[in-house]
Amino acid sequence: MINKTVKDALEAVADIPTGAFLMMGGFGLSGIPENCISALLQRDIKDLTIVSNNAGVDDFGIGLLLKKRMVKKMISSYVGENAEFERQLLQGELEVELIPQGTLAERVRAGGAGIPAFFTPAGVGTEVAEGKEIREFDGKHYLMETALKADFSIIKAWKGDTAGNLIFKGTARNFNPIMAAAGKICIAEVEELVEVGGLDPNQIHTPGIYVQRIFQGKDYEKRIEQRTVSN
Amino acid sequence: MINKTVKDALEAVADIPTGAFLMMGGFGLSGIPENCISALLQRDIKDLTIVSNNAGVDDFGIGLLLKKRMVKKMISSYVGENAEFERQLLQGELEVELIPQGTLAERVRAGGAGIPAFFTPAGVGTEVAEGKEIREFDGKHYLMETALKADFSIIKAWKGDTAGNLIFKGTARNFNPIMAAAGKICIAEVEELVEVGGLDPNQIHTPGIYVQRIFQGKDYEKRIEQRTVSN
Amino acid sequence: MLSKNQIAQRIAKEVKNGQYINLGIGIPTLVANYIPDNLEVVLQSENGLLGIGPFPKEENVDPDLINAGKQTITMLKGSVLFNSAESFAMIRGGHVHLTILGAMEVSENGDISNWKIPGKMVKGMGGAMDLVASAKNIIVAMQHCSKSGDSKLLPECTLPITGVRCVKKIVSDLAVLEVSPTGGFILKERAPGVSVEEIMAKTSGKLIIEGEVPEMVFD
Amino acid sequence: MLSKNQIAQRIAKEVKNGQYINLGIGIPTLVANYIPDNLEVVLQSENGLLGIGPFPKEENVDPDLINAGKQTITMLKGSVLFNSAESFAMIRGGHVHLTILGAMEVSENGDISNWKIPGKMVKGMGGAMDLVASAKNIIVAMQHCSKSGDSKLLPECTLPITGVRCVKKIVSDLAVLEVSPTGGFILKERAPGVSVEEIMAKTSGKLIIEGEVPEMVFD
Repeated sequence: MINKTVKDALEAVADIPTGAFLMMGGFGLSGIPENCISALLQRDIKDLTIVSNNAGVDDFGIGLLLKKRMVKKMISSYVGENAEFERQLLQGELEVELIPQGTLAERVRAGGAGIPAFFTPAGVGTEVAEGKEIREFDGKHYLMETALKADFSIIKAWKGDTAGNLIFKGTARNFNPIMAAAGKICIAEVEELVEVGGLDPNQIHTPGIYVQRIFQGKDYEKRIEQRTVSN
Repeated sequence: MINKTVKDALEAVADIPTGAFLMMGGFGLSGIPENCISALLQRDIKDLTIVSNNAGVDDFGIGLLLKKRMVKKMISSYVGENAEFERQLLQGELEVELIPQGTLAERVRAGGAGIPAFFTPAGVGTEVAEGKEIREFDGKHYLMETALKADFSIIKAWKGDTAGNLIFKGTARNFNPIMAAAGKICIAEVEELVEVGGLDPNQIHTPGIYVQRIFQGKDYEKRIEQRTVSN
Repeated sequence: MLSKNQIAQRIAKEVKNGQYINLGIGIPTLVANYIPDNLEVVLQSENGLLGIGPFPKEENVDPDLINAGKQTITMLKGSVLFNSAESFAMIRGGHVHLTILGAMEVSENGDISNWKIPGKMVKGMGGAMDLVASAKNIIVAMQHCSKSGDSKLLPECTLPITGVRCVKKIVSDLAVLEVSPTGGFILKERAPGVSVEEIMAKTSGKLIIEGEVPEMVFD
Repeated sequence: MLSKNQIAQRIAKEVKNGQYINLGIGIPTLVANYIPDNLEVVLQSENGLLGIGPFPKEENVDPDLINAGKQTITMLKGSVLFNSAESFAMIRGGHVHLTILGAMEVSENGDISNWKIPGKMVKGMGGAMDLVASAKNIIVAMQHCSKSGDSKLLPECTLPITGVRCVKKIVSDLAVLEVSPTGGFILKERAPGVSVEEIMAKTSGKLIIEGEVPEMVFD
């Protein structure tokens, strides 16, 4: 099997240039590539465009990249509660493109799957439809949406093997598998890196063909946004 | 959890009418719904349209339905070696629509996913493109293909639970998961039916939401088309 | 006037056995508490889970298991996990039977606005546009009027729209209303002690009253 | 003239370390036997497997584990299974680097015909149209001429086409040829003992000869 391992996060993100178009996995703060975000903070790059369902919080996740003014544009479905984000947006220092979550997921999936465009009902009759082709199928209206691809997709999995095969855990799966396939170079950080043969071929969520670099991350904080418990 | 179990194959296919539009999982003879095919043979119905990657062999799989003259039309990517199939086709007793395998898979996936149409490069410049819209994206030409949905999708899995969650085995997975989602009613036969809680939520290939009926099949023959061994 | 919990309780009566349901943030989330035990339904979380369980005990909190509102949750027997594309395939493909969500405005032809207020920071539509464009049945849970007293049931939405002609039913603190296929809010039930006149006064869209309007019954 | 195995052996020299490869039925399948041990490559089977292993021993035959030619196979350490939509997502998305397949005809602009002969029973294109429309690099393995002696390297395909302008290289029993981006077959190598004149005579499409044409070297 092809070996995709790199030493660590710093090596994995070493060639990401200023102005790169990135995808980052995660939903809220769950399943985000914590190690790669830390490594990016050590790079002297800026003007990044980041496709990510959310934009982190002020002091964690993508929020850290925003705070360091490394981000030119966010492409997200919900940017949540983030004071610095709001400040930059209102000052015109940051661009934001908001996309319905299902359309975002499908555009990313299409990017990885070689489908340049598809039709979806989400957003018909709304401002999301502005400038887009509308077409009727079986009496219902749909928008044409195009594929999203990235220079680098940066994702986080639970377990991975050296061939890049990945297994996710719980709802930390979210956008990670589809982003893996949509990046020209996919960087995967995993909690546990095993030798090939250490994962059941029938239980792998992301085939290694989509992953170009993999390493075992460390010191995962896994911050919780809404700690809700029952009595 | 919602209980989807039915007694057996006969009950599962009892309401499939003459003229129904069906999908059937499997690649070659691997992962085909053997029990449901046997049950259909006991039904007095005909004029079925069947979407299936292949059409079985003379005396097994969909070939049995063909032999009993229950099939009006096959929608497949490769119809293989089947003398009765060839005879019916040449006699004009059977219609065949041939679709590139990846386009077939994606049309079925789109049917389940609420995507009415998408663009693919497969078939551009060939007779598959006849009558279809061609559009250029990034300098490359693509065909518009539409979604496929079925009245009933009939699939075979390895393990399932009473809520309809399914796990497949080996390359017997093939078209089964995507057809599950593309049938208005999905009938799943499984080698082993377990109670809810008996499958790891993180290892399920087909979520039960797509499955309306499930039962434990029996007497699987699992015929091999090309038994190739190494010395 | 109904409390938020009573709105949720009333909506729970709309739930049918065997349904897959997506609950939005806020009042819709409360609906889960009122679904009768004899109904088997499955709650979908668009971040990738079918079969949302109750909130975890403190010792079972798992940061890798959250709902679409980013709250920590648990799974049930028979739950299943999947990625975001699969999740919206389920929603868009019509496999989720019922979506219950909040709204800022609903128009008399079933348009809904719930994602953007001009002049305020826009946080995004999340999965709302996909849900309202796709679900077979969409029920809105909301207050009948805004905090400033303006009706939220309008001839036309004034705020940017989330989806067109999609809302089937509204349960507000004052009433249960169906959206007529030909336009207008059909008044089906009154909250206990609320008069038809009050509902008429607080509904600026076309209100359709067909005969006697019963009071809601709570078990 | 090369044997089928020699054609496969020559094609194996085109394989690069780290590639994901789809091998068609026939001669392409034989290529797997000649890939040098020092190269790490992964073979994709479009029915849902990355990492095709050797044929099984009799006692390990598993009907649930076949390749796209319906032959029983095995998996390797690091293999992974997936469904048909995912498989063609890989192919269509350009993740499979190299496709090697047979052909009935190839035209001088890289069109390929390999699925249908008018008047004969059509079995279907299987995954061939997806593969040729998508792979970054497509190498054709075939006999230079048909059984009746007609050249299979033509100005234009006469049979129904499988894909347009997609073939990058041809390894036949007589020669290695590249398809020029501007049209024409560039003769790169001759089979041992085969003259340029013979190849010229048996190539009906435009043949481009740039300087001395070396004989193939086999290790």
